[in-house]
Amino acid sequence: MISLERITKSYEKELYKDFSYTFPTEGIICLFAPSGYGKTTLFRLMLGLDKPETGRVIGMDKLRTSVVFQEDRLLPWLSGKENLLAVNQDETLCEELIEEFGLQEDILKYPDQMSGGIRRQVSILRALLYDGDVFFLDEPFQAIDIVKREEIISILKKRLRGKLTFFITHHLDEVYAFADCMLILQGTPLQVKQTIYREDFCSIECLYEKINRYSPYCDL
Amino acid sequence: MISLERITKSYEKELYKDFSYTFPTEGIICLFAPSGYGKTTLFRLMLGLDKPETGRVIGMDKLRTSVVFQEDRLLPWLSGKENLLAVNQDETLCEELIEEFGLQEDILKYPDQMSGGIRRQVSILRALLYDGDVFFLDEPFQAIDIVKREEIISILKKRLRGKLTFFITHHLDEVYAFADCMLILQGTPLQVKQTIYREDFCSIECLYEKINRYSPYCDL
Amino acid sequence: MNRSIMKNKQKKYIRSLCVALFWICVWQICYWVVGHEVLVASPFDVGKTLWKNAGEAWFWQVIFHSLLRIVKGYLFGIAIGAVAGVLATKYYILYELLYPMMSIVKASPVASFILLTLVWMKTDSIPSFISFLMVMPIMFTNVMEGLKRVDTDLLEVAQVYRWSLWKKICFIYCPQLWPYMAAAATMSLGLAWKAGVATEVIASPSFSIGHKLRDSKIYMETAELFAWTAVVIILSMLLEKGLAILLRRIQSTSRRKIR
Amino acid sequence: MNRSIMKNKQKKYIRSLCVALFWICVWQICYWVVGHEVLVASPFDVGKTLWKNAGEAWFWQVIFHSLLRIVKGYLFGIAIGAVAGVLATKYYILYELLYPMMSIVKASPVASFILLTLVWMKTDSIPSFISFLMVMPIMFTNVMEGLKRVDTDLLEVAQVYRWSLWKKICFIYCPQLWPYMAAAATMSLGLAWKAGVATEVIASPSFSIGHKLRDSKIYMETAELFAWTAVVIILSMLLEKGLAILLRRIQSTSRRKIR
Amino acid sequence: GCQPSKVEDTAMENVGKAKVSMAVIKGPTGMGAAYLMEQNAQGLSKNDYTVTVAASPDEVAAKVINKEVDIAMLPTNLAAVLYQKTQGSIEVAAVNTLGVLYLLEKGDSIHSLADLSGKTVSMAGQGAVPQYVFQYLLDKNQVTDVTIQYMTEHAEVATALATGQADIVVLPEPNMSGVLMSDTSARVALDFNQLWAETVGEESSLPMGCVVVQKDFLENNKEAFELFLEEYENSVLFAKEEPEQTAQLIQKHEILPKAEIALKAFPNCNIVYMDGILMKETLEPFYELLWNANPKAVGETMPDESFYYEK
Ligand SMILES: Nc1ncnc2c1ncn2[C@@H]1O[C@H](COP(=O)(O)OP(=O)(O)OP(=O)(O)O)[C@@H](O)[C@H]1O
Ligand SMILES: Nc1ncnc2c1ncn2[C@@H]1O[C@H](COP(=O)(O)OP(=O)(O)OP(=O)(O)O)[C@@H](O)[C@H]1O
Ligand SMILES: [Mg+2]
Ligand SMILES: [Mg+2]
Repeated sequence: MISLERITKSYEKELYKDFSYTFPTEGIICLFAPSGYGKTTLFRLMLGLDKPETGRVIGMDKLRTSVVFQEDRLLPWLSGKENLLAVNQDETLCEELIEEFGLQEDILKYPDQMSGGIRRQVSILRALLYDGDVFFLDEPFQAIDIVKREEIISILKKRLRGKLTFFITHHLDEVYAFADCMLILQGTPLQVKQTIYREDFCSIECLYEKINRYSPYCDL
Repeated sequence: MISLERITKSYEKELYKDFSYTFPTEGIICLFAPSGYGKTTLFRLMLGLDKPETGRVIGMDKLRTSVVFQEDRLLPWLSGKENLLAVNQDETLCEELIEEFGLQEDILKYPDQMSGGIRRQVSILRALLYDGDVFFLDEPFQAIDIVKREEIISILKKRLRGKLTFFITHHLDEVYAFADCMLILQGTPLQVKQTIYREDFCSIECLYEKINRYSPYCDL
Repeated sequence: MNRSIMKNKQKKYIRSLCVALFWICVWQICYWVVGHEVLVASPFDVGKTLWKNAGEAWFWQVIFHSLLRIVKGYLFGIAIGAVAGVLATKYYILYELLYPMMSIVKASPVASFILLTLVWMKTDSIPSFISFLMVMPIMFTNVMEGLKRVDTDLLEVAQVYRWSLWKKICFIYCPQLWPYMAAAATMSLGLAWKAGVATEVIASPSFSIGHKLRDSKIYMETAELFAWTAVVIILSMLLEKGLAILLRRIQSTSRRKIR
Repeated sequence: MNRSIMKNKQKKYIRSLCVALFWICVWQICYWVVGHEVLVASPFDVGKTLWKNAGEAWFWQVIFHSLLRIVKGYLFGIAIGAVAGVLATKYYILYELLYPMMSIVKASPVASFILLTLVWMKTDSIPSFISFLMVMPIMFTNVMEGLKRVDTDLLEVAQVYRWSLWKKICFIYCPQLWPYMAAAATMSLGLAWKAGVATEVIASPSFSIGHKLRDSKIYMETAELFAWTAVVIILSMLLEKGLAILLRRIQSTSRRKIR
Repeated sequence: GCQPSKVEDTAMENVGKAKVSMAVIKGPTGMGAAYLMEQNAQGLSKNDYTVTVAASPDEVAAKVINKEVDIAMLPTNLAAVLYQKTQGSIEVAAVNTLGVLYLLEKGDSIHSLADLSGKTVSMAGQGAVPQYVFQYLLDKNQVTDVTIQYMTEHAEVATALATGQADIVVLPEPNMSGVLMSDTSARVALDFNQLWAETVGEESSLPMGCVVVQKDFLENNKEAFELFLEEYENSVLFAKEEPEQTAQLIQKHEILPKAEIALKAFPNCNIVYMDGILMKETLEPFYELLWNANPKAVGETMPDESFYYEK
């Protein structure tokens, strides 16, 4: 079980202050908050890439993490395939995943020869290939077209079953299609205003309405 | 009037072959095509950043261009404000726009201190501040939250009135909210399969259906 | 806040002192091990000699003249190397012409054309010339390397927003060239200084550290020799420190973070 | 395809030839302008001397021994400079200790401790040692600079995916350090060569280019002097070319694009 | 053998011979030892010598300080300096080279020091023996209006003469041979050795090179050293009698690069063997001259009695 204990973190403005939360042990959790309010910062804190000023993150020590960063962060001097194998030597799994994503051709290119969407898919592939215990996906579907996105979501759903996944997005259709639970955060310092579970999603429109009702952004 | 004349361009696979098209003189034109099929490449051809193998782009010579690249491409050694002023010294317009976007605080930071969404907004601001004759927006709303996105769309609509804008996105809600006309492209080499005008958008759902009906991605 | 900064500075000085003491101890041990005053002078003797010399006016004159000569060559080298690097990147034909010349300059032993230079130049300007020759190819190489690695993505931004050449230079080229040029400037300072002094040893203009070094070597006055060597080293360190401060100041006033 | 490559190669050779001719013309003009055979030998005489010498076995022996000596020092300098750079970046205390030493090495004139080196080393190894001293600080500075600029974003990737140190070195550090190390290696090759030969002139081990330079200078055999200088320059260019090819090969076999 | 400091191999017939290590500098001071080196190489010498042919006085000085060599051939002034710097641990045993300085001119106007009056003379070696000697000679001969233009290196002076930038120059061997070989219009006008004799006294000569020996070595190997002196004297005599053969040996042992040069330089190098009282009487006025000009040139104090070796 991963939990945050009275975390404080600030850059100029206070992003988190005495923030505590305990996450469920599995499922896809969507973090939904306005731009620049600290979602990526929370990821960094949990991954140990940043230290909180006070408080601590519990339960992450022994977990292997798969991360899709907000930027692609592929190694520019390795081809797509090499980028994947750098993370896990398992050739068969790699081939299998590449085929599932339909990237047989593009994977041989170098990152600067790929289109934005393909780079993004390779990032996701890298996370899947490493197959960590917890997944951190920071806007993973940026620049990926609608059809591909649906395919990838169904692949991810299959492969992430039983694991814990954190997922950041600004698109309700992605939340609707992918998340099991949606944490709506707002305010400075950031706080959890609302938790909506899959069973309460009903439809995209109704999700949209729910969010509007709680007007998470009214304090902008 | 901007038009493409029998353009051919290929990387390994042929992206464009004898591609001709004449764009309208104003309005927001959305290019809708799968990832990695050549949208960004088309922008680069039109901007003169890439040369077509055969054919030519007509009517771009004397036009000033405002571009939001698919990546942010802010100068990392300048603060947000400095990045803006590098493009246009007009302080008052700059202040006005910053205020409209509500970025008074964040604009003083350096790109590596900004969140993804804020960097994106600064890119859009830069394009607006330069105020070119033609706008090229390559997925401009990546990483921007829903409320902010709506605000920005309305600002853009106001400021881009009477100009020609090219706009790439993978989100139908953005198309619905922003575009005047939608070019659906498909195939390798890429071809225009369908043009849908604003008056035929009806609603997002019906847009989604229309696209599905023409199944632009069925040849994937 | 202010107090903690002061404390920090104090700490730094103390650490520098410790390092200096460490190296002086190493020196003293060397002295004991070697056991010949003629080969290695003791730090104590050297200190005494330095102290004695520092009281005299000519000491400072010698230093001043040597400094002037070498810094002149160094600055020219920096400037011309940078300009040549830029031009050679821009015009390929110039590269073809300049590259072999740079190789020649880098490789040809000073001894070979010191005769030539002696005929064409006054003894006074030879050390300048040699330190110039030392610095120029380093700057040239680094500027070319830096220009090769300028971010093309950002150049495209400049292109679509129709930036003037001047703006491009200020906002894109300079910040990216900066680390390469700074590295070249730092790296070559010591080398120019050493080569300049070495040339002074050969060409021996009358007010020069090299002249003093030569004399103390001929007469085997090891303490004097070491004292002058210490002067060379200390001056080099001071120059480097000064350069570092200067570079940092230029960088911080113009732009913050240069990757 | 193949033919066009061949044609391209031909073109390149022709161009190189043109450049060489250009510089030889400049030389010939210098010769005419100066008008003293003792000062500037004519290209023709130098060519003749070279041709004559090239027919003799000792010529190649001399070259071989000089090369061996200097390349040895160069390689040591590269290796130790790189290691020192890495360690100094990793352990701050080492930086504090090494940095002044590097400044001393960079700045202290060889003449000062030639007596010391003469006592401790055979004349044969002094040129190696001096070229070592030339290369090491350059490598040190560049490696430190390169390490300072390693992309932290990519290091974070390595951290979250729990890469071993080895993997990090192979995939992140090496590709990013590469250009800095390559620049240092290229830049210092010529300098090491020159400094090595200059030291040979002073220490004059018997089979050495420096010795030959010295003799031809004392006996005013200007053609000989220029011929040996030409040998030094040609060798330096060949070494540089060889290094460039080697670097390119290493880079292309291991990884394609290194920014 | 491609060792830089050539170590002559002594393979055979060395039983019972004393081992002696010796350093020689390339150039005039080493020329007299060529025959000895050859004998040694063939195993015919009375001691077993290990000979180092060094490129520069520095190298020999370092070896003397470090007691790596027992016997060394050095410039005379360096011998005095080393004597002081090593607290008197060496002795000078013989003078082996006399004056090697010459005054050259293009033309035919200088035949005595007095002719220099009003002329400009170019030379190197400011602050060193050449300056002190030349100045001394001028002073003693009351020639006061000579302009001396100092250059940095002997090679530069030679070039200046060859290119006509200077007409009258002072040069030592072997640079002088270099000039004479490449420039036929230059003429040796004055021989400093001769001038010295004329100025100081008929018996005196200008000592430039000498043989020194470590005191420690002497204590235990007096006989071996006596043998050496004997052999060395022979070697010098041989050189004087058989210049052609010696020139070949000089080339062979890399004291000078070519036999022709050696042959040409030979008469100008004034190789001698001079020991005992004669040596002392030759050296003392010379050291006094240096000391008067600049005490540092002899190591701050005049060498005392124990500097001079007595048989
Ligand atoms: N290194 C830094 N230095 C200064 N401020 C920083 C730094 N990193 C982040 N910030 C600030 O912290 C805030 C939160 O940043 P963060 O990247 O976590 O936002 P986010 O929620 O991920 O936004 P987005 O949806 O736009 O990615 C931003 O206002 C940003 O300016
Ligand atoms: N420099 C290059 N070298 C080789 N191939 C390239 C290069 N640039 C682009 N391509 C290829 O051209 C194709 C089109 O790329 P482009 O960036 O135009 O796609 P896109 O339509 O913008 O996709 P996305 O929506 O993912 O951004 C891709 O398959 C890409 O691999
Ligand atoms: Mg973020
Ligand atoms: Mg794109």
